[in-house]
Amino acid sequence: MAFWISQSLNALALGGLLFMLASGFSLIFGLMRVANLAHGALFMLGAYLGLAVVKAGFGFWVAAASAAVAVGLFGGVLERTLLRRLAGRTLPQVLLTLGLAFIIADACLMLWGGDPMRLPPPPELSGAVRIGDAVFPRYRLFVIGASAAVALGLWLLVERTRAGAMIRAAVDDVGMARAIGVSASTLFTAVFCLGTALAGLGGVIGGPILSVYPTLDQDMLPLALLVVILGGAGSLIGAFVGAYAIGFIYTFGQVLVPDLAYVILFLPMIAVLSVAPQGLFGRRLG
Amino acid sequence: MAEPALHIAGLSKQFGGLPAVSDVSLAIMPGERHLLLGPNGAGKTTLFNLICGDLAPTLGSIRLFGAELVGLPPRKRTAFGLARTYQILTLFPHETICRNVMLALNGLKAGKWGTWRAFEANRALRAEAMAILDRVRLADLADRPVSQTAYGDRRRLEIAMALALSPRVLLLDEPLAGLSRDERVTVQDLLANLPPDVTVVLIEHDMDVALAFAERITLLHHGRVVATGSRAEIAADPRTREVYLGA
Amino acid sequence: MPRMTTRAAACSWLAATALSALAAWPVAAQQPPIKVGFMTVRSGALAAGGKQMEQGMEYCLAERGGMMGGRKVELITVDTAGQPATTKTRAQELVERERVNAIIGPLAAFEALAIDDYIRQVGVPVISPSAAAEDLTQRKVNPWFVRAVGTSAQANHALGEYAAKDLKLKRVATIGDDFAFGHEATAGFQRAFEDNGGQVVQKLWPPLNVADYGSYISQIRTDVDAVYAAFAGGNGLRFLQQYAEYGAPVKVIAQMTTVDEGILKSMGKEAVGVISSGWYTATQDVPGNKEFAAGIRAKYGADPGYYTAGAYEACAFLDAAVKAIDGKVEDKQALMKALRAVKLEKGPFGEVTLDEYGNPIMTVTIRKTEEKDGRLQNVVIKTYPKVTQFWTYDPKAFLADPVYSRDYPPAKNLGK
Amino acid sequence: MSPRILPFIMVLAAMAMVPLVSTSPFYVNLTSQVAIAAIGALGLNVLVGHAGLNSLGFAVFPGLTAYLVAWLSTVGGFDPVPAALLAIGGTLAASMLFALVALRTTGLGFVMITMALCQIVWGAAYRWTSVTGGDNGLSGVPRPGGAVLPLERPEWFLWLCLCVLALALLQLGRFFDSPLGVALRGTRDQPRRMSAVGYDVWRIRFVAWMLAAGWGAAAGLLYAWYHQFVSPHMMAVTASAEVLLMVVAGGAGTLAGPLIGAALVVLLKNLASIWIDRWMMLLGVTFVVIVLLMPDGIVPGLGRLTAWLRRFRPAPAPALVPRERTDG
Repeated sequence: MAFWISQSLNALALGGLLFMLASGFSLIFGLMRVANLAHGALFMLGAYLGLAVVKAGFGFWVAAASAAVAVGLFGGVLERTLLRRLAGRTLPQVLLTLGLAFIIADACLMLWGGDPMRLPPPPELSGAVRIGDAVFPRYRLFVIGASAAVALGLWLLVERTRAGAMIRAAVDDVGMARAIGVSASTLFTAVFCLGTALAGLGGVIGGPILSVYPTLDQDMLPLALLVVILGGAGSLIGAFVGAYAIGFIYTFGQVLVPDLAYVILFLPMIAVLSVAPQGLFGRRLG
Repeated sequence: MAEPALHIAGLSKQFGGLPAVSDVSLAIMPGERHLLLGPNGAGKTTLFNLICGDLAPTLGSIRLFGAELVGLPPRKRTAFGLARTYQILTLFPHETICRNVMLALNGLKAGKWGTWRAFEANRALRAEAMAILDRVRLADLADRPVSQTAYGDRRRLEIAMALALSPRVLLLDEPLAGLSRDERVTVQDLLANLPPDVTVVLIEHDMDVALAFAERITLLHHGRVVATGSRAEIAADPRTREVYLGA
Repeated sequence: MPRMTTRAAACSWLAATALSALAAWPVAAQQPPIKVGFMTVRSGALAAGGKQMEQGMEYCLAERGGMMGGRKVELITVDTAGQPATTKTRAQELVERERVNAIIGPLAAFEALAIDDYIRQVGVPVISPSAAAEDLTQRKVNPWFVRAVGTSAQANHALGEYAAKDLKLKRVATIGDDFAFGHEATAGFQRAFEDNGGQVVQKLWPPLNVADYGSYISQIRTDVDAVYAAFAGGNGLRFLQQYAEYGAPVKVIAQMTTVDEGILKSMGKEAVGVISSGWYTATQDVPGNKEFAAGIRAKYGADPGYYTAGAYEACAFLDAAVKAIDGKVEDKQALMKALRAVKLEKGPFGEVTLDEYGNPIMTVTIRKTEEKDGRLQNVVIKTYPKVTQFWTYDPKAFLADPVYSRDYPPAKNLGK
Repeated sequence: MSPRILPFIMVLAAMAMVPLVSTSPFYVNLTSQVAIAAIGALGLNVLVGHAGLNSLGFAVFPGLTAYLVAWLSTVGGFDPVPAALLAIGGTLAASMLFALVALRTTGLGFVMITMALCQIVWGAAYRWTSVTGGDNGLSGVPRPGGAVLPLERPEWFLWLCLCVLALALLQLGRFFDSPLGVALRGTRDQPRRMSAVGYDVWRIRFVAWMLAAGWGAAAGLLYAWYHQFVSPHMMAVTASAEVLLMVVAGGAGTLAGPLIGAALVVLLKNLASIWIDRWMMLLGVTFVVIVLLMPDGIVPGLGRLTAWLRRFRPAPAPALVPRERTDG
């Protein structure tokens, strides 16, 4: 019993982290049709920035907020200055975002060195709690809650606000949205900021679990892509379901069939894509 | 009575529970000029997509000269003598006009699997394509890339692509959409000069052209057949007014 | 367009040709510098270890005034990026373009194996400052290769015996990186531990790039006396940190890189109390280490660890060999012979000799991680002198067995 | 001699002459690496440039072949040539199975499913230690040849690579102009129309997939013979991404693009690193600059540049540089 409880909580915590990473990716992809392959690098940049803020003597919460804002602004600048020129051109976007990922990763290595570093959780969240027979870290419970809060916030933003209505309209049909007075230009930048800010926030939130090290981006990007593909690109609910599905498959798969640890994520994905090429909640793309 | 060229029976298509086409039955005789009429969203293009195999019907059967089409992929239906044009231009923008037609011509030929000899070097194919382009008055633009042609030329190319298949049944989806007055006349001539044994099903909103061309008309509304009959019958039918004015 | 490439290619090729011709020109009249190729890692996951290797190397050369055997040393440093294919190309660059007299490197075992055949073919002396793959000095001995560090399992045999005899542990679970280094280290521990009466009852292998150890930590059995951890690079930090979050139910004993000084500086309280074994720790009391550790600390502000000491030692090996042949490194047969006969009286590893396979016989220590002088240190609690890669086993019988791996020696007590 | 193939012959000839001018086998070996990378990139270009199927798992083809030939010729005890034939055959057979899964999707789904397939093979290579050697890989792969064809010598091996590269250029150059090549681009631009005029879109894509697999396998074979070892790293996502970058940077859909892209990446990685420490950064900056100046890649970009420059001349000069295909 303790086994199932603690592994389920592990799965929820991992799923929550993945949601923070993948929801931004999915929002950006849904609205702008840009597969932002620098998303993992931005996640890592967020973690490093958060760490720098913590080391400068500010608390964890300040670090999380400032990393989110800084990475979001950085994302906005990238969108305005670079990505904008390549609207609708998949291959150049791939080349550009991968190039940016290289640059960001190498810059982090230059600035912070190669040593893996610890990002300590805030003191009020360190230590473990007992749940039944299982012992579970308090910080991971926080991650579960925080990611659920982010998910709820995003859902409210998209479904219940005017800005969200604009996003939904533009996801369905950019031309139509323009016709009814949505400024696509502003909207694109805003969503790109939001998506990258989520990545930056995710980096700091994930830091105490994953720690901060040079190839964090390469370890996380494939997971984000898997979530988005499984759930369906461009769908918030898809990212949500996909993230937790991956969290559970990854956690339980590695435990129950360790021989398949390396392929456990890819087998279900192939099965899903063979049946539903657009993913579970994806819409057919042009 | 002769066998219909195109015989549709009890055809239905639902999209996630919403009916797009409901229980449509039609019999179109060889050589007939048949017009599908109906307001936007009546299910006309969906019906074309069902006939050509881009969509699979929920229920019903489609026969072409007696052969059942349901379950066959589009390319096999083409081999039975079915061809269509698209309301939204569906051309190869990077190729020249002539190569567009050559590509369409090659679709039913074994030579399409060739991987060594240049496509361009197939003179017989090119001659065939030029003959078709002559029919649609595009021969002088043959070597211009599609991306550098006018909209009206593309509309005619769209028809040429279908003609390249030497169809027995030809489905035309708004062939006049977006054309200028002069261009319309050209296309109208072209339609009038189609071989009489080719069965033509037309979707068109320009009533003058459509009524001049079609012998029989089917009125669709909300995915259902409201009425089928001759030009005069449909014009006189009160339901026609109802669909167009009352709804 | 292709015309452009031709021209560009021709230009760069000609320039390169001219450059290498110039480089081959004797600069000093009689004694050109000894050219030493140094393969490190500056990008990717292993960059931290690469940087420490560079510090050890730099310190060693500075200590010798940039001279070996009376000749100046020209160090050519290349970045392998931790990729086997890149490592091979860099080795070719060093041998074919720079025409080095010897190579120190590379960092990872899979990199060393990637150039194994190549260095046999071209015959260039290679000293490994870090790569610990067992077979490089066991079943696939390479005549052009010596190792300045131990094999993956070398220090873990000692830990196995210590755990059973001194710590009196009966049942141990193991967790280690799922790659050859982790497999070999764990196998060595398991063999010695079980030969001394212990039982390994659980073996876990998280993939090298696993995002989260949580699901593995939850699996570690709580009815064991200790968990043995074998992690490399930053994984030791991640594992111990997450393990502590789960309340650290059983105590940890560890293979040396898990709590190496290179990452110990990034760790917190979670590392305190971990017992590990290794052939190097900054605190060990062997001839020459006190000066070395203090010197590194003064120069780089951090305790030396596995990679720093390994690179230093490799450099010291080369220095000793060059001295033995009076600087005549052009005779590579002689240089190789001298390398295989190296005997060091002092240094970070203390007294070191090589066995007939080119692997060091050296002191192995058992240590406990404690907080001392405001930082984490590995404090030596027991010393095993003159440990070979074969431990107490007969080399012939040892080599007749398969190489250590995930499944060898078989764990007979799993699930007990 | 057609003016279109002249530049290719010149480039190949220049590459073949490297051993004659270079004082060090290093540059000869580097040229071999460019040739091998170019063969792989040409294979991927069939999918990316002509079929419109962007793959992030191309490394599975060279990877499978390299592992098969390495295992067959070391553990399996086969001679290098029969081992090579079996390895290529095995790769093609496996590719057919992969096609059944991968070709069900297009777009982003295809990107991911190819990545997944490659990761599965990577995982098998990494985990199945008893056969594949795990992360240590398999070493000691013998090159074929003997007294007549001393392939263990760098220059002879380079010439072998260049022969294969020439073959790839010839076969693919013909293919892209052939009826099937035109039809393949048709399935990229208007799959629906292609189906409506009688083409079997799936089978056309299947042929493209197998062509890519075949040239990928050839590259993998040469890779294994060149390095004489294989390891799972060659099937990592970054390895697939690298080939994709070669194709896109050079110009997807062009014949010269993959060649230029391969040369760019291999030389940046291996030559620039001699002078610059932060070559990863340099690689990233190079990609960003290329994409900003020439979004379609180097070859189409330069084609456009020369066309632009020519406008300033009073009379058109004789066409030394043939117009490149820019239909990517």
